[in-house]
Amino acid sequence: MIAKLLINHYEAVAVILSGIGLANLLLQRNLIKVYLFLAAKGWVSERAAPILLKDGSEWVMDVDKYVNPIPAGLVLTGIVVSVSVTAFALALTLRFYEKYGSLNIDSALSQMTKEQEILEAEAALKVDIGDNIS
Amino acid sequence: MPDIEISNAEYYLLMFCAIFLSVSIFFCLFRSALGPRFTDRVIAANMIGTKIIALISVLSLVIGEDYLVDICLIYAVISFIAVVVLARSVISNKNYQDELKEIDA
Amino acid sequence: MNDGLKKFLLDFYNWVTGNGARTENEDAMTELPPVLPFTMEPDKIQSRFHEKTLQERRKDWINLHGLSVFSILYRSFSIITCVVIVGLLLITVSELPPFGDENNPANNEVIDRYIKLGGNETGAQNIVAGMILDYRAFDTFGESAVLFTGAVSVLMILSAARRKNDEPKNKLHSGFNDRNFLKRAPPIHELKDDDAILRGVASLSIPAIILMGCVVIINGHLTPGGGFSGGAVLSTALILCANAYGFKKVHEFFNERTYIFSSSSALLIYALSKGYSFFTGANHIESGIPIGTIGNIFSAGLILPLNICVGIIVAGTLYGVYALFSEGEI
Amino acid sequence: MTVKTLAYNIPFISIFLMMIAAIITPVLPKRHRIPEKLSCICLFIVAVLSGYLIYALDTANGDIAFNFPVGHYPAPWGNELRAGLLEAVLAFCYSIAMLLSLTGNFQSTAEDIPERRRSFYCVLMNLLAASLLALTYANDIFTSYVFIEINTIAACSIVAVKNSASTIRAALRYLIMSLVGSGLVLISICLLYDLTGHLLMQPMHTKIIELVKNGKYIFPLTVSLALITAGLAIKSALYPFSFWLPDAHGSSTNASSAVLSGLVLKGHIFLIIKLFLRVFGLDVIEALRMDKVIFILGVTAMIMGSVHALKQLNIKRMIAWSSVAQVGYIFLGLGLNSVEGISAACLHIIVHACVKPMLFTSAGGLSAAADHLKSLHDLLGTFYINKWAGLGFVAGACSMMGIPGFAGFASKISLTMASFDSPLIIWSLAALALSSVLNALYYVPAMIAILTGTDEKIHGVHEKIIIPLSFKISIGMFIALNFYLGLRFVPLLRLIMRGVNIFG
Repeated sequence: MIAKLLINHYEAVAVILSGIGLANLLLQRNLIKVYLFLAAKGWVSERAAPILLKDGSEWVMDVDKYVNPIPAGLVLTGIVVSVSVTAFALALTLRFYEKYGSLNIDSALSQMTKEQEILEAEAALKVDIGDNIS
Repeated sequence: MPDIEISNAEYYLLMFCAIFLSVSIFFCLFRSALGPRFTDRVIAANMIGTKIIALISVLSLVIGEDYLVDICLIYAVISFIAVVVLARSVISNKNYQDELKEIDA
Repeated sequence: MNDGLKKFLLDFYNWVTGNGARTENEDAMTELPPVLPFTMEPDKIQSRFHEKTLQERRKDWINLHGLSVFSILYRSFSIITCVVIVGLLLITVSELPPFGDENNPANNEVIDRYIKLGGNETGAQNIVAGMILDYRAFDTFGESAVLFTGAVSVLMILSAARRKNDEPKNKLHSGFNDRNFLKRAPPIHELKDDDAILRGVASLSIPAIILMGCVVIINGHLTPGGGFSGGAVLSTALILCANAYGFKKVHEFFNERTYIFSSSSALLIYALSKGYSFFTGANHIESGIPIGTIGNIFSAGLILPLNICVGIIVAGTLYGVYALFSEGEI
Repeated sequence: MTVKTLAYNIPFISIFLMMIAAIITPVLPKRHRIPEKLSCICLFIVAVLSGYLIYALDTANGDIAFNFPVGHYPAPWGNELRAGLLEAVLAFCYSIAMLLSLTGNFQSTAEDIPERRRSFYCVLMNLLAASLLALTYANDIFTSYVFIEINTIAACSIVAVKNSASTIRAALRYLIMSLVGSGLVLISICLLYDLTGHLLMQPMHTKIIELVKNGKYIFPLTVSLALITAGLAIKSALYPFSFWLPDAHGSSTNASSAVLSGLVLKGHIFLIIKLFLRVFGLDVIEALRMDKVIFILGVTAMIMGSVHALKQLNIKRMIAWSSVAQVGYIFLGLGLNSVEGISAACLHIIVHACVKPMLFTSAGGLSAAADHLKSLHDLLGTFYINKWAGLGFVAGACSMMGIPGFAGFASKISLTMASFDSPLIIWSLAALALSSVLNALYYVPAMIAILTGTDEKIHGVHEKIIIPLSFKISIGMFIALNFYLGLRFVPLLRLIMRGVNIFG
């Protein structure tokens, strides 16, 4: 198996890198770091298809002279997709930071529970006052 | 592009250069990650960019493809702008902190 | 209920529960605030002195330890998941067809045609450009749409956010959500120092960068490159301009209106021309778009105008995202 | 060509129409709610066209489905769309449901979203519709991936559009989860391409059959099937991966909740169906034992979704958790791995796409009647304030419980009928029964809550709220659709079954 892995070492490296990306996505509590690794992952997992593009300038239309162009197109699409996803995610993070004052989901979580308590208390207060007045 | 014939000795020289550049990129990476001051990081990042440009040029000689030189040009532009933007944002942040201190004082 | 009353009630509630603003001589205050009948029912007060029920203990325990236990569980679970996935994928990769082999399933009749007939059928010297903008143009159209979606989302989330009157007014809880923790640095264009070196470099290099971007876009069907890469280069010119001369300078010729207008119309031209080509192709009608000779600038049918459109969209979008992040507006 | 020219072009035209609507919306004037009207008109045109497509395919000789090459090049080289009865029915249902949920929430959208954002919101809605249609018709696995990404970004941003802290958080969680999902899908697409050398579905299918027959690359095939199913399952909120859903659907604005819960989940589920039937084929799925996994997950989702919904007090979160349970029904039908099972699953997709937007719309109407409070305790007696919303909620709840005559009954009975031929009959019947009881356990109290009111609420001693005409029309149409599906589902099921038979 190791020998086979060595033959496919491009894919193996790509897979390991994407695994690291995935682990970071799940583990990192800091959102910015999450996105950095995510961008890397999107790009790397595309590499799982072998590419080495050679666009010769001669008009030779022979299969042997060129390498598969489809993965190149897929990589291009993947890069564009990951650019726009990353931009969107960063925008959301910026708003998240403005709302919660932190990039850490955990502390935001406790913040959230406090906020919910306040909301519930306020709602209860409103109901109580309403009952009392009527 | 007229194919540039490279001899064996030149090939080994170029490969040595490539390996040397890759190793030194790693050192720069460490510096940019560890760097105690902000300037260390920025200079390290800039150096990584420069070395990558050199690496790509070496690669274009080894493979014999001239379009890689275009990539060098674009890479140079992007690394320059990256450094400018980093420096700008830090300066503006520093000015802001100074203003805050003035207000406090 | 109007805002004033809401604020009053909230302050009142905070005062009652002790979370409100403290008075200066708090220690001197001996008298307890009166317990209001409707905020704390008598039986509830009594229940405080009872032994804690099981449910209450559980709740307390969760309040104390819940987060850390959750995070430990979550961490171990995600590490296990990732290791399992990576292991599976490694085994998979070892069984994949060997890298770089000519007899791989991927080297089949599809690639054959792309490479053998691609030049004559699309007129593009660059096979990749021919493939993504002619054979599989629908994917690329979708890809531009992804970029457009991303740009619209970022614009929607960031640009409108700083305006105070945008917040919905009739929502009960909107007051709570407006906590603005972020102390933003001032926008870059307000910098006082005026950087002579940077301006000199910028005035020299911006025309060169723009030229380079245009070359990459226009030669997209001949050499590696094309709309996406050329657009990225053009956007760096804009970003450099904004950094050297300030955003106000860029604002004079490129603001949100021009951005929306240019990218919408470029995408519209793209969609309509490609739609025409799709439509005629599917219905077996002659489209009448000349292919030209391979290797000329004016060749490859629609690929050149499509590359220009894509370049405009990408340049605008990348600059727009940068400006939104650093300025809050384009 | 056996179909008429217009019908032949409909799949392409409908995707393109929504795209162009999305592209020109930002430059349109924002006043008089022109962007929203444009979306509604385009959706209506798409609905009419899809209806015509159903008619054309239904009356054509024999069971036909056709391929539409997008561009000048035939199958393995260019992109392709493929349309059959099933796709046409789904496209019709999507466009109708989206149209009704947009018109029904016309007012609440205006209240929740400032005018400046509304035009962008319409762009995203149009893109969402286009991507759903493209996911329905696409015959190319990479095109599907591109449109999945459009779908993800648009869906996350219509959650975040309300710009409150909770929606931002929900959108972030949603985004992270769906990015994991699309990462898995992408890896799996790369693997599949490496193994088969094709991106189009039919050539891929022949290649996969060949590989399985020769016993080559079985393990990579299994892994890629598992990964792509897992990725799409995360995006379609199958139970263990569904914890992002209640936040995202419960806190966003009503129109977003309705569209997300009713349609966006279904787009990904339909892609799984397409993958199973068209790319891998039922035999391969059975040989790789994927159907059992799907069945077990479906049953778990049916029960756990309801159990979670039982705990909720917030009405929108309750409905959102109920979506998780309903997704479980669809996966149960898929796990039966037969034509009947998949037809029943498709019927349930349609039923749920018609009922869930109605529930969200009317829940929004009810909570607007209770001063925008959403807890069940606050909704006491709101039926008498906004009778249209109340009626809609009652009809939707009855449908979800599977009371005969309502839409939910149709899909439940067809799932039951489908499971008779399956070896898993006992399990599936038990799960259906248990889940129905659980559904009733939380929908009945909610109905009781909105129907029991204090005297002043019943006798109208409260401030009158004006129910806009669009809301009435939308709820009325939804209720009519509901009854139509519940009473006359047999021809529809037959149509779907014909569609599934020619789907592969």
